[in-house]
Amino acid sequence: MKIGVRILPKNEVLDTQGRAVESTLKSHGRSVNQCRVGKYVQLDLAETEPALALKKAGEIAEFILYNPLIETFELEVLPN
Amino acid sequence: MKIGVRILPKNEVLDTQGRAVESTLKSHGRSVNQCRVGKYVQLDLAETEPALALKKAGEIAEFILYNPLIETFELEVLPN
Amino acid sequence: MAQKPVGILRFLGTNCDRDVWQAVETLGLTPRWLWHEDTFHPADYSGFVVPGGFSYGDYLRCGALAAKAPAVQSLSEAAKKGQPILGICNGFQILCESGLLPGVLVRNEGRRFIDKWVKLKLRSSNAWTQSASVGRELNLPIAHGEGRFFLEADGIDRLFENNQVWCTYSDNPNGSLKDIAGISSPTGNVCGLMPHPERAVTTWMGSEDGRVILSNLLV
Amino acid sequence: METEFAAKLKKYRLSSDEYERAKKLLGRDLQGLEWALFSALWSEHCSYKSSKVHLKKFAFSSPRVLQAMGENAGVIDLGEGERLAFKMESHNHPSFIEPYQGAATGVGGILRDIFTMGARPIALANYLCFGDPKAPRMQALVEGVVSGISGYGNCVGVPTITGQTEFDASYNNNILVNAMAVGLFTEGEPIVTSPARGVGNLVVYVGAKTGRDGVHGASMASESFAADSASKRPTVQIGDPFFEKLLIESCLEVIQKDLVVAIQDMGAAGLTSSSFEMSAKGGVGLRMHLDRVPLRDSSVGPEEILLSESQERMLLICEPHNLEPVREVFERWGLDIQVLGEVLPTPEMELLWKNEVVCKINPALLTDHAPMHDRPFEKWQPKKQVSNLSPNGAGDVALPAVLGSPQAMSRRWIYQQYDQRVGGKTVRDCDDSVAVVRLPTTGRGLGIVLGCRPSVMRMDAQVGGYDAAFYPALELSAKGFEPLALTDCLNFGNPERVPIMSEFVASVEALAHASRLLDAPVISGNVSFYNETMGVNITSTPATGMVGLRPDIESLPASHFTQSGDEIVLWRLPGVSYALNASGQISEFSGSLEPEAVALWLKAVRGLVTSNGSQIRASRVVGKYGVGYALARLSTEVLGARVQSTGWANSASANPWHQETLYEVLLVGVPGLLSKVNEVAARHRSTAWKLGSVEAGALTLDNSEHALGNLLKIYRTGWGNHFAQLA
Ligand SMILES: Nc1ncnc2c1ncn2[C@@H]1O[C@H](COP(=O)(O)OP(=O)(O)O)[C@@H](O)[C@H]1O
Ligand SMILES: [Mg+2]
Repeated sequence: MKIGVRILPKNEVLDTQGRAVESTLKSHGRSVNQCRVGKYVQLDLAETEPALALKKAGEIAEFILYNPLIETFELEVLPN
Repeated sequence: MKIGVRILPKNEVLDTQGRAVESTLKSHGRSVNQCRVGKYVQLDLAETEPALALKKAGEIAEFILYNPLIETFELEVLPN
Repeated sequence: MAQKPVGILRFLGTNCDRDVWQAVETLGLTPRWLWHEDTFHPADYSGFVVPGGFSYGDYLRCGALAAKAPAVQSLSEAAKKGQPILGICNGFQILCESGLLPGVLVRNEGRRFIDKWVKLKLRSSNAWTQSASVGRELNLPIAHGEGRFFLEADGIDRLFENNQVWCTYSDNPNGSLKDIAGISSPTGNVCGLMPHPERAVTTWMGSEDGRVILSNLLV
Repeated sequence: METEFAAKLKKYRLSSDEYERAKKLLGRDLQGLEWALFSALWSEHCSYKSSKVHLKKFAFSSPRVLQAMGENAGVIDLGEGERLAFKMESHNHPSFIEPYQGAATGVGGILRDIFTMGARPIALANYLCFGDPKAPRMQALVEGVVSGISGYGNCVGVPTITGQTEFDASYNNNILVNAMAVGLFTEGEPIVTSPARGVGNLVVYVGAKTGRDGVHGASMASESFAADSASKRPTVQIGDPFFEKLLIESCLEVIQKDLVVAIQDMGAAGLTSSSFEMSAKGGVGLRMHLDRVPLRDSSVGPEEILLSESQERMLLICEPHNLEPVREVFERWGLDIQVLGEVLPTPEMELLWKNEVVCKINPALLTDHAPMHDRPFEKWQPKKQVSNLSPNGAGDVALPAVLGSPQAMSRRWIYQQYDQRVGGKTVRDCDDSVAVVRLPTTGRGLGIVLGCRPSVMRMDAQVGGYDAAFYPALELSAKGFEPLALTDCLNFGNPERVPIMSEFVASVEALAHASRLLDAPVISGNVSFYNETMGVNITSTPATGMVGLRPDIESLPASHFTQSGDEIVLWRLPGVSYALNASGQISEFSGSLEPEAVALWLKAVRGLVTSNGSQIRASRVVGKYGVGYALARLSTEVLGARVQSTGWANSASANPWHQETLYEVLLVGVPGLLSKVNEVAARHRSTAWKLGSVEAGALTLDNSEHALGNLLKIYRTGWGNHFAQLA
C-alpha cells in the first residue's frame, strides 16, 4: 500500500525556495499570493490495511522524515 | 485558493534521495518496499474557481516547478 | 602518560574525516576512527570530533540520516559524561539532528553553497575555547550550503542567556539567526561550528586560527 | 526489406560502409546484439575514428610517463614515491540538454577514470564555454552547470581549485563543459590497469544498479545536434555523488589491499565498452551472464543492459579466492556486488542471457578493427595575419569598460559555489591564476592550470594550438613551477567539414610540437567532435590542463601586489601581437611565433623566479586585454601602481595598455628587479622594461588615474549585470 507524506516548512521558518519561486514568478508576470516549497515522500509499504499503513508511515515520518522544529507533515493514502 | 503540487522523480529515473532513505530505513529495521522522495509545492492563488486555479497551477508547474526530463507532477485542490 | 586518542566519527559520505585526522596529528595527538555502525566506549577517548562532509549525501535533511547511527548513541553517552565533542559543519548538523545540540541548520539565505574565508568572534568559553580567547577574532573558511542556524525566538534568547552562543560571524554570510556560527550544549562540552578549523592549522593553508579551537583537545 | 535494413542502420547509427566493414570482419551479416555492440564501440565517441591518426602525433617517450594515452588516465612519476594521474573529459551534449545532471555526471565520470587506477582524487578543475549571456536559456544553463559541478564535487569531497570560463556567441547552442580530475598515488600505492588477466578469474560488477539511463548515449554524442534533439532524448543519467564517494573509498580499499587484478569504470557505452576493452587489451575472453546484472527495473533487457550509461558502476576482475574479501569491503561501504562470469582463455566475449549464449564475438573486431578515417583537411594558412596592426583595430577600449565585460569580469560567482579546501591540501585556490596543492608526504607544490583561449583560436588555429600549451606553461613558470605534463579535451565541430578538420589538424600538430619542446607530454585526453548545432560550429577549442611541480611552497609569488614601492617589470619575448576589441574578438595579428624560442624563454622565466626566492613577490602573465588589464588584476583594494608606457609600447597601437603580445609576463619585486631580469633577458632575444612601481591608492596608467575601489567594483559587479537572473 502506498502512502504519501507531504512535508511543508512551518510558517515561521523562512522558506528560501518558496521565496525564490515567488519572486521568479512575479518577475514573469505570474504572481501568486504565496508559494511554499516542501518535500513529498512516497512510501510503498508491505501493509495492505490503510489504518496499519498510515500508522507505520506516521512512525517513519516521526522517526526520520521530518524535523518538528521547522516542518509539519500530513499523510495520505494513495491509490495503487 | 490553494493548490498542492506533488513532484516526484520519474519512475525510470534514478531517485538518489529515495535510495539513501530506503537503505537507512532498512538498516534500522523499518523496511519499506520502496521510497521515492520528491517535492511538494503549495501555491496560494488569487483564483477562486477550482478549474481556473488548477489551470494556473498547471501552467506554473510547467513554467518553473518541475523538470520534465526527470520529474512528473500531479495537482490537487487543497481545502482552505 | 600519553594522552588518550581523539575519536573521529565516520559516516557514509563524511568527507572531512582525513582533514580532521591530519589536523589532530599536526597538534601531536593520536586520532582514531569511529565507524558509524559500531558503538564505542567513551572512556577510551580524550575527546571527539564529528567531521564535516555530506553524510548520506545530505539527502532528506542534512545530518538527519547520520543522526540515527549506533555510533551517535555512544556519542550521546560521552556527551552525558561531559566529554568534549566538536561537530564541524555537517558534524554540527548531525549533532543538531540527533538532539545533542538545540536548533537546526537550514539552507543558506542565498540558497547557494558558499566557500569563503570569514571573520568570526569568540563569545564565550567552553570545552573548545579557553576563557583567554573570549573576544578574539578568528579567520576561518566556511564551505556549506546549509549553515543558517534556526531556532524559535525564545529558544535563541535562552541560548544567549546561557552563553551557549560561542561563535558568531562578523559579516553574516548565510542569513544565520543572530549571526550564529557556533553553539554549545548548556554544559559547554558539546559544541557545533559551521566554519572549518581543521582547514586553518598551518600558515600555508592561509591561517592558523583553527588551532585556537582544536588545541583544546590537548589536556 | 530494404527499408527495414535502412531503418536499422539509422537506429544504430552505422553507415553502410561501416556495416560492410563489420560484415566482412565477421564473414556474415550482423545479428542480434551485435548491432548494439558495433553501434556503441564504433561510434566516434568510443572509437576515435576521425581523430586517431592525428592523436598519434602526441606520442613521445619521456621517462616521467608511467602510463600514457590508452588507459583510463595518464600517470606521471613525480619522484620520491609520488605519482600523479590526471585527465580531462567533455560532457557537452548532456549538459546542454540537462545542465545540472550533465555537468554533475561529467565530474563523476572523470573522477572514476582517476580512482579506477588506484589514485586518490585530490583536485578538480573545469573548463566552461558559454554563449552570449543574452542568448536563450543561457542564464539557466550557467546556473545549472555551475550547480551541477558544485553539487557533485562538493559532496564527493574533492576540491575544485581552478577553472576557466569563456563567453562567445559560437557556443550559444552548444556549450562546452570539460572537467579535469587529478589523483595522487603516494609511496607504495599500486597503479591498476584495465587489461583482464588470469583464466578462471571472476568478472565482478560493483556499484549502482543498472537502469535505462543514457541508452545510445555514446552514439548520440557522436552526432550533430538537430533542432528536434529533444525527441531523441534517452533517459537522463542521474549522478549520485554520495554513491560515488562510497565507490571511491571501497575501490581504493580493494586496490590498496591488492585484491583486484584489473578494474575499469563503466563510462560511455557502459558495460559494453568496459568489458570489451578489458578483454581486448588483455587478449583473453570474458563470459558474462547479462541476466545477473543488478537492475533498477526488472524490465530492462539485454541490449539496454549492454548500452546503459547508469552512473557510479565499475567492472573488476579478481581471483576467486579474493571474492569474499572484496565482497566484505564493498558491503561495508553499502554497495552491491555481483559476479557476472569469468575470464576465458581465448579472446572471445561470450554473453549469456538466462544461460543461453546470446552473443559470441572476438572483442578485437570491435576495438582494434574499428574504422579509421583520415578525413580531408587543408594545410594551415594564417588568415588574419597582417604586417602591421592597424592603429584602431581594437576600437575604443577603456580599461574600466573592459573590466566589466563578460570576458574580463570576475568569476567569483562561479567558484564561490565550489568547495576549494576539502582534503586539506589547498595552498592557492580559484582566486589565483595557478592553483597550488601541497603534496602531503613531501611538502612539494603541485601547480594546476587550464589552457586554450578561444579568442586566440578564432584568430588562428595554429597559434591557438601552441598557445594552449605555452600559455599555461608560462603561468606555471611565472610561479616557479616546472611544467610536467598535459591532458587535453579537443572540442571541435563537425570533422566531416574540411575547414573544421583543418583547424583540428593545425592545432593538434601545434599542441603536440609545443608539448615536445616543453618536454611536457600529453598523457591523456578526450576528443569531442560534432559540436555543431543546426549548421553552426563552435569555436574550435582544444582545452588543456597542465600540471607543474615546485620543490617547495615557500616564497610562492602572489598574484596581486603585496608591498608599496615594489618595482614592476614587463618581460617580453616578441612574437605575435594583437588587441582584443570590446567584445573579445581579434580581427588581425602581426608577427609570428618561434616555438623553440618560447620554450627556452619559459625556462628562463622559471629559473629567474625560483632563484630569486622572496625577492619576486608577485607575478602575472599578460593575457586578454593586455598590460592594463593585467595590472588591474594585480591591484588590490589598497595597492595599485603608477606606470608609464614609454619605451615598450608597440608603435602602431592606439592604446598601448590594451595590446597583448605572445609572450610577456609582469614580475613585481624588490627595487632592482629590472637589472636581475636583464641579466638573463638578452640571452633569449627578449627585453625587459621597468614600467613603474606599486603605489597605494590608485592605478595610474601614464596620465590616467583609476581609483582602485572603482576598478574592483566594476570587475566584481560585472557578473550581476550580465547575469541578473542569477545574482
Ligand atoms: N569554471 C571555473 N571554475 C573554477 N574557477 C574558475 C572558473 N572560471 C574561472 N575560474 C577562476 O577565476 C579566476 C579568474 O579567471 P580568469 O579571468 O581566467 O583570470 P586568470 O587569468 O587569473 O586565470 C581564475 O583564477 C580561475 O581559476
Ligand atoms: Mg586562467
